Amino acid sequence: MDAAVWGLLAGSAISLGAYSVLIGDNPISKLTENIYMGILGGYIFATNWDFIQKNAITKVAGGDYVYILSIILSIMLLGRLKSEYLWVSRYPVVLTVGVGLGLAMRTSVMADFLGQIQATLLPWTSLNNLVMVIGTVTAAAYFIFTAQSSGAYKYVNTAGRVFLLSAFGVTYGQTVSFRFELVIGRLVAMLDPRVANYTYVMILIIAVVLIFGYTTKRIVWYSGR
Amino acid sequence: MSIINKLLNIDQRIIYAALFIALAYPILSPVMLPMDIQGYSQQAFDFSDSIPEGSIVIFEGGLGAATYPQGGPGMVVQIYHMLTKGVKIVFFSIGTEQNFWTVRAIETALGKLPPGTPAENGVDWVHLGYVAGGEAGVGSLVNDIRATITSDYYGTPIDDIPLLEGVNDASSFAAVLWWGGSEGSMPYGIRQISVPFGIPITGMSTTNEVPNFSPYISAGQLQGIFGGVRGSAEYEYLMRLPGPALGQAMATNFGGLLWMILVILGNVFYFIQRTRGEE
Amino acid sequence: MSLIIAGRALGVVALVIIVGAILYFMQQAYSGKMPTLRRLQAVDAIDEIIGRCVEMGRPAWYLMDSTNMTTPSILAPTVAAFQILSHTARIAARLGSKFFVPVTQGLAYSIAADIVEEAYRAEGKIDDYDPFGTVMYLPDGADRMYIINNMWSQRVSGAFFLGSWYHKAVIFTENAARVGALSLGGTDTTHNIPFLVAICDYSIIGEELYALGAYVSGDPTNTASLAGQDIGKYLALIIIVIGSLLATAGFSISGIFSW
Amino acid sequence: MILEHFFPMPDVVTGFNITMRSFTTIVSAAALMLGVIFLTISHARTISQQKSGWYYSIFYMISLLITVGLGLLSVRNENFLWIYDNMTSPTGAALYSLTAFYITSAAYRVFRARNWNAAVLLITGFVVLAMLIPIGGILLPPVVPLGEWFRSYPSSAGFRGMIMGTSLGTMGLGVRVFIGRQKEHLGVREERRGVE
Repeated sequence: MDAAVWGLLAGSAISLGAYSVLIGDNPISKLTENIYMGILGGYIFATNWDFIQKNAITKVAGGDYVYILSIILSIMLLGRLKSEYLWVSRYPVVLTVGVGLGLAMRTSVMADFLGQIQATLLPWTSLNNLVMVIGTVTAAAYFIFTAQSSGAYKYVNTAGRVFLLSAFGVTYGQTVSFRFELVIGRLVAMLDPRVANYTYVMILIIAVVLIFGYTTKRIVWYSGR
Repeated sequence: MSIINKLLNIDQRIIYAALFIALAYPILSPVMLPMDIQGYSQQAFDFSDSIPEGSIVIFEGGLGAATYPQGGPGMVVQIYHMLTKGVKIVFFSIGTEQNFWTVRAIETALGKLPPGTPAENGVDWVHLGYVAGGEAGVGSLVNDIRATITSDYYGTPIDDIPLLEGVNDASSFAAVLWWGGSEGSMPYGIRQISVPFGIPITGMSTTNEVPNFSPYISAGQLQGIFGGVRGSAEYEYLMRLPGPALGQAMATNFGGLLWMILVILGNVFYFIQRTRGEE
Repeated sequence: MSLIIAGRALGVVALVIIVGAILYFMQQAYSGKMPTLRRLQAVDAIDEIIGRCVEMGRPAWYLMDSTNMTTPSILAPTVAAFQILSHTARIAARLGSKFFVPVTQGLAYSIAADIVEEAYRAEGKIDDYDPFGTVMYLPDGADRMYIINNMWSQRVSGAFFLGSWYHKAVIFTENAARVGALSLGGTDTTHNIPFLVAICDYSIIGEELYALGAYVSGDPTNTASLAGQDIGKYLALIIIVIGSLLATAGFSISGIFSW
Repeated sequence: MILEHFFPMPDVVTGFNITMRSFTTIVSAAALMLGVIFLTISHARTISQQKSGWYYSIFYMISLLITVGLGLLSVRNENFLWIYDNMTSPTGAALYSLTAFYITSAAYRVFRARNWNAAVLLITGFVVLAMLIPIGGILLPPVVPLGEWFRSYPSSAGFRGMIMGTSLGTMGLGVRVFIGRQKEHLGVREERRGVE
């Protein structure tokens, strides 16, 4: 068997472990979860270390001393470990949040705020345009919190809520489909003709282990709720 | 306890098992049904088809392990579509994991090309690899490619790549193709490339992201979109290039149907309960 | 070289107006003139939920899901959730309901613990506050089973789902609804709003979360900021209504966007 | 940085901004590493105090050490990539997809038209899902145009209102952070005095 098949097998085994949580909390799912957290933690640690090494440490070594500052800021994050040094960790947080917001603010105002206003300047000549204009106006007005819920605003508020809810309804339907597609994507890999038989064997093994555990009361069986 | 109550309180594991079977069965024995092409997919296809031969497009590959099964087949078709039309492609990815899957999509597409199609690395396409920094990274890349990265994914220095001769910012591109997966990054392409440089953009997102982008489509800021596995399947169909997406789209049938039946049943039982005054 | 990059003039104007309005309202608020916010239905829902818990003698839970405060998109809803937590904890302390707040992130945990302890102290019920049981740290990932199991064993009768909610939304709310808990849900993550609206008895959507936070806390900064943002909304509405009316009459004002 | 977007700026300012941006990416990377350290400390405590289920934490430690070890050798190490492609990402996908099961079970047991809000949501959601699955268009042909119309007009309008609101919210948060009035994320809670 080549590496690709071994890979499919490993993926299949660990996915089955993850899916076994659906039966109830059990040792197999706990084991999977902890292994997963371990390798994910390791992956995050190693890739970010690589990133820092490439983008900060080599630059410093190459004479770009400004980047020492960024390393110091990163080390300051460790201040969170002890509560009396908590204040030290605040400055790097301010920097990250500040720069992120700065970037978001400047593009947001053009593309999201003005761009969307511009697109709503539609003539009231068709039902669709009318729905678009009324929907946008009432949905935006729904979030005006200084207006009191009385008089004409009450109707605007209700209309806005209907439009927002229909928007979320659409998301809802789309999300359901998306989640199914995720399972299908995983199942396609697990039931790949090259490994399908092994997957069945693994399902059998997990079933045997769990049934043994449940019948001997070594694993707590959660009654159906 | 009445029958309705008992039915409503069946063990959830029965529902889980039913869903598992509903999703796995069609993968093992596919059932093919005709399907309509969604308006957004048709729009995205027509736009892609209208990109003139010989022009260069910039292509963001943002699919990860979870989303590649849905979007990957469509991405392969898009690459195939562009290369067979003689459009040159500049790839990049805004994530390390996504970068890996982009390479896989490129290789799969190259394998599908009819013999004789020009598809030389560096001449007909180039993969710039991972570009860090999220939205800021995208902005920096399209404003000055050479200041942002020094070599492509395969380690070739940018100045040795024939395709990128004279290309240093987004004004050289005819279109943006943004295969953004589930990360909701398509607005990066709109805000950083499409709007400032006036280049049309289309692409793909996972199904659940489509409604978030619909305002951009109706505003004309986005030229249609392929949504999830259904979008991939439709692209395969429109290009007459059969692939794995069609079977997967068909597999959503039974799961979706099960879900709809359960919603109807649940609500019917609920109303019966309510009219009887039970809780 | 022009003074302003082409096509972005209107952006500057809009940004200046909005930021100016926010700053103006803040100035007003600090000198004692708070803008009045609309009273949301959810304010009464909090009282009702806690009241019901006291009646039934069962606990009320307050869950916030993701509280990773270094991410700007999570920070804002988390702050709002903290403000509402402070209000809710005081009501719980006053009425004498059992209250439980699991938190999955270290920094947020310490803040939440402070808030709840302070609320109990302010109500003179500090003896009811259990340093180990009222606010509890649960490592992310391990929390799911713990929460589901305990919801059933403690027969929770009131639950709050406020903050930045992700995929756990559907899992926790389903269990809460089936245990029979009266629930209030609210988040600004668009994919999960549908689940909270469909399952919870009371729901607030999107920015209403921030408004509820500002309303119950009476915090001048956030209230003023909301009032300033409202000016931006009025601005947008006026442009849209006038612009689309003019478009109906055959004039287009889209040109101003390319200044 | 905001000014730079709207007004042409001298190179010094632009260069400073680029440096700040790269600082941000570095600090964010460090913050992620710190998160892993915290998690590891909490697992180490679980093991040393032999709390219930402590042996699971040993598996956490083992898998962490293997991955970190391989990763520190090189993140382009073949074994490291193998672990990633074949174990991390499939499990991530599997855990993420678990929600499909919860959604289905919730569909039956709690997604009720208990009030008009939920009813609007259920109906639009139902139509859109029916539109998305190929069989929906065969069983109920009208759902396809209806679903597309929902998605293109009322929903698009609702989201447009929401997008504008969110962008205003971003500006509001930005102003609060820049003038130093939003300190909750720093663990400072001095403004909560306003609570009555």
